[in-house]
Amino acid sequence: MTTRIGVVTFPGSLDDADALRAVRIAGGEPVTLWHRDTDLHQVDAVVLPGGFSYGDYLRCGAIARFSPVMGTVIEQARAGMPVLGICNGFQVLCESHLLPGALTRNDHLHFVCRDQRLTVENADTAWTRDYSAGQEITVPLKNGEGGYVADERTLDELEAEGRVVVRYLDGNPNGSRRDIAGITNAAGNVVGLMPHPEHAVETLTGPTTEGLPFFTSVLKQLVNA
Amino acid sequence: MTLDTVKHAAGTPDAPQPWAELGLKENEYEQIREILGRRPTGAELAMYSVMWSEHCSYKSSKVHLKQFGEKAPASEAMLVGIGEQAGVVDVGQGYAVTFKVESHNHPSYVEPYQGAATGIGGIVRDIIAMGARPVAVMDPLRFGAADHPDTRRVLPGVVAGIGGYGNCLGLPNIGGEVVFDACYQGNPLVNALCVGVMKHEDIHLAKASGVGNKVILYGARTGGDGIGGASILASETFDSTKPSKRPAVQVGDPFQEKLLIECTLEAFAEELVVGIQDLGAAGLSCATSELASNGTGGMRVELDDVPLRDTTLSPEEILMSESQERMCAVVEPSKVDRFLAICEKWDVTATVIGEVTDGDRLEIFWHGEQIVDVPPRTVAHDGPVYERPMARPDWLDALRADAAEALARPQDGDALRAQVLRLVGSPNQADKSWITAQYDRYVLGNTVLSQPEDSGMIRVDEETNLGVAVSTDGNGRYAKLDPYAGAQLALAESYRNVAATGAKPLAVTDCLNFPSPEDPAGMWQFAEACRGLADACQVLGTPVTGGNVSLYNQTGDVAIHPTPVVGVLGVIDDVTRRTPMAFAEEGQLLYLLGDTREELGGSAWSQVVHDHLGGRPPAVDLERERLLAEILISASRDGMIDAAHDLSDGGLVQAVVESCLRGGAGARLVTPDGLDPFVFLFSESQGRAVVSVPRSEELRFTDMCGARGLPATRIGVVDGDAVELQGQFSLPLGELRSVWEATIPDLFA
Amino acid sequence: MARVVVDVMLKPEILDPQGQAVQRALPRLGFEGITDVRQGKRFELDVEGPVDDAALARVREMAETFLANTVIEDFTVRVEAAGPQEGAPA
Amino acid sequence: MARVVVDVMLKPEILDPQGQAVQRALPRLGFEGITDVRQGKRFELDVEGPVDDAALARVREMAETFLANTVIEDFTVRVEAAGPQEGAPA
Ligand SMILES: Nc1ncnc2c1ncn2[C@@H]1O[C@H](COP(=O)(O)OP(=O)(O)O)[C@@H](O)[C@H]1O
Ligand SMILES: [Mg+2]
Repeated sequence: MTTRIGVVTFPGSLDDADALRAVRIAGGEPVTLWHRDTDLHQVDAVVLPGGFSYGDYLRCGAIARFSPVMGTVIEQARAGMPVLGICNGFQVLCESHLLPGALTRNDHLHFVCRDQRLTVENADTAWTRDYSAGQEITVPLKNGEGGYVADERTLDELEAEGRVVVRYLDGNPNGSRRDIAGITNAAGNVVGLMPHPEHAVETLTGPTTEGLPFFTSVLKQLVNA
Repeated sequence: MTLDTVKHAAGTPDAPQPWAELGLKENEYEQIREILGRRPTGAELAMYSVMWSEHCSYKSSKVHLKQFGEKAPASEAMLVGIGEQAGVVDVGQGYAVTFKVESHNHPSYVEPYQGAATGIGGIVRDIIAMGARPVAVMDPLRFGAADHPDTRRVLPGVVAGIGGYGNCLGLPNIGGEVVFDACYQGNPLVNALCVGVMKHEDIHLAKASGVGNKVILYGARTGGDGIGGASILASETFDSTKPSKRPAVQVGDPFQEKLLIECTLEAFAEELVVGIQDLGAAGLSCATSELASNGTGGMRVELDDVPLRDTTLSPEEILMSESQERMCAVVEPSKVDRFLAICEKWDVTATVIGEVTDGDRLEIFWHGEQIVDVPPRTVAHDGPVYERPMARPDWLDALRADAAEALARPQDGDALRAQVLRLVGSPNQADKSWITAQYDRYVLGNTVLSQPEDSGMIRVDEETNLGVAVSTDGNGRYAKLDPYAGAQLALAESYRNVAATGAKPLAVTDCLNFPSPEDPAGMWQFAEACRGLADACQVLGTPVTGGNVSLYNQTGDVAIHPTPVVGVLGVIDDVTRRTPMAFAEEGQLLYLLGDTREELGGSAWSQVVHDHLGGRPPAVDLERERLLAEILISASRDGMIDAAHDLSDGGLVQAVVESCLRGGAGARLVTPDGLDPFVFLFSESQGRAVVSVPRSEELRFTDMCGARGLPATRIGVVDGDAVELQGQFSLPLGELRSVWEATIPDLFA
Repeated sequence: MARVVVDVMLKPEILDPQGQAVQRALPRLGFEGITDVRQGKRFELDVEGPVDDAALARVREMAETFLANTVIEDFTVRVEAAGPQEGAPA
Repeated sequence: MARVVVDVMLKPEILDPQGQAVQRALPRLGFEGITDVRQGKRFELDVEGPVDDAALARVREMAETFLANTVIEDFTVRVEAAGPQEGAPA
């Protein structure tokens, strides 16, 4: 039985097709989910893709957080279903309070698109088991509001509990506190990151294929579960 | 104020009308009265004035543009010819591609962010209206002097606007140009190109046929944006002494446009659409008259049904409004409900505003009264056409006599080295990644090549790896010296860039940015460029599928360089065979393809080192370009070369430096016999490229070049971490990189 | 019809790169003596019916749950005379 | 030290996609009765020295030439009691 991974399309989602492709290349069964739909169609995990949901007007991810589908996603995530938020998806997860903190305007005020080196610090989440802790990878980064912020206590807590999943290497691209590129919840099923692993799954179109393990990790986790 | 109805107009033939303020000439106003057999109503006058503006009617350029059709080479690739919103090209496997470049020059000077953003928005809607899914954008840009304070205002705003709109729309930016020259100071050129892909059976055309079919306006509500913008902004010289002419600026909503793309494509997929038209310049005036003019019947529109953002708008203003992110579709009555449901799914406002009638008139009603009753062709297609006087500029001979070949040259290796560094660090030749890093090049996951590669390349089919490549080029300095040759050189460079990546050039789009057509010298430049481009397209077998003309690019009497920008589209059967530009493999052999002559007129070297523009541009040899392209394509297909980079402004040394920095490997070069090192490095002779050949392929490659008669000269080897010219100088990559990368951020960050 | 204004500002401890960029630019433009700049958002809401305590409470809830992200932002709510925004000084 | 506030709003005739997006979202969140939303910017400037007419004139010039883009935006300038921004109601 193949594992069904849902990818939500909000109005303004842009990297949904890429996330579906990454799921397929990883060997999963990609399932399209629609923002107005509260039913998750028996998926085993959900990806919230990159883009500008609802134009990212007001704040990135703020309007998407209140869409019907997110009601169910939040409920299921709390019950342990793996959820990955990429870029805009990460912003939605923060706005939903499934992950702490928030993402703010890049400190240099420009949109930045570049190939970003990262260290995978936590290789023990639903989405990172196929990496080894400390592994260095390069995947695309592209955003205008990717600066991760949280209060000091939250940051300390994230560090102490090993919940920083990926960290920027070779220079902080956006002013993120403590070079944080992605984090997880305490249970390790919900992960959000600004860089785009779904754009690094084919040598032809990506800088590397080092984003693929995000998608293979969750498939293994679900098969073993 | 009483409503100026058709009846009222007929009864008040002598009422004064502001035709001059609306940009019409007296003879044009008389022509309108003749067509209608009475004076036009206010709404009719608004429609004619905006549709007969230079921007919409091409009244000065039409007679010259005709050549693109008349001289079009026979090409099996053309599915829809020039004349539709954008031409359609067959790229094989049942796929068709449409692409077009358009200008948004004046609005981008007034309000750089929104001007550039809505430029992207407009060209993308053109592509959707053909039934294609937009897959990539490009942005050829030209600004005033890099160190001028106003460039600091305009460039960051334009770049942010293009990024802000394109990124939010989810279209990868795969290339463009950034050129600085004082001639663009008060008149930057912001051109935008979009590429779309569809299946052959999905081609849609703008026409309203079928009596009783409904006209549906969908997308954003109509507001007071850019009223008169099309006619006043684009047709009259931009004159800073008349601030009152500054029109309201349109604000773009890329999110709304993303929804328009999705709902339009869904409606196409369900075959709900008979005809479709985007709303661009001249808004509803343009959409209704063009749809009706292209169709078989007439059209009746109830203006009261147009959803408004600003309820105080007059009917004339509603007709002229250039509110962005709107489209107009013609739909059979039985399919209207389904069409509206799709719009509802995507949160897009959609309203039936009229229907196709069995008459031959476009009739528009407001509050139950008829305010427009016109033959639609007279508005949309049969506008005035001018054969404007032309005169070869009197300064041209003196300019051409001032040859760049006579300029002082570097006398030794140290001087060469210093000038290479100056060239590489000059704003036009420096690294543009501070700009291109603000653009998403990854979205959609099909970008095979993007900046700084010679052309952008997009995978069209994931199963077969079919792809397309596009490049845009133009050199205003060459065109100033010789507009006929300049247009051909723009085409040649773009064609060469496409071939350098391994794709076969198929078709051309162009954006002709020129000064005032009312100046005989400007008109002559325009005519020469059109003739040059049409002639060259004939030789290269690449038809012009569409494009855009932007005239009146001048500030007062100061005209821009004539700047034809040419986009070439190519096809590649297997994108995994693409040729990148990076020299990366130590030990590979560097070959220079083509002939190098002493050609420095209009060159980057003459600009950077001597601030000079004079003489003649490099010679055009289109047969050579064609041969070079064939070699580059064969070599890519058969795996004979690992890298290729075309030679253009800056000559050989610029190309080698770029390829070395891209791959992180150095090059040891030897000046070929019979060439002077300076000419070897800086000449801008055309029809050339530099390639990196694995040693195992050398024989096969040189045999092929020999057999086909293309000069191929071994000029060195990929090696070390410096660019070295034997016996002259060595430049460490680190030093080159820091000079090359610093310039643009130092100016604009 | 009444207008309620919601002002949203980043909390003082959160870095405000936009405000900083403005502040850095001012001396270059010849404006001295501005010791700090913060940039926030202003929402003008046109409210149907009377702006009584109940209505204001609703707007406050709207601000708290939606218009502001209270993880990083503070907000204030106040009533303003409706009507068009005062024009820019010529 | 005094605080001067500059409010910048899009001119009424200019499309405000941000405000529209907020307004469209409100009913979905259960907030009814908001007939229009416009979103603008708020700048808080801390000014050295007295905020007299001369100082205000300078801020107005700053707003006109820099903080607002008067092609599409209007602005207002006013003095506000300095001190930290009033906290959000808990
Ligand atoms: N405004 C821009 N937007 C996107 N890409 C750009 C832009 N300007 C330059 N580029 C890219 O940078 C590279 C170098 O540009 P250029 O020197 O003009 O190339 P060429 O000389 O080969 O035409 C090309 O890949 C080009 O597409
Ligand atoms: Mg090139």
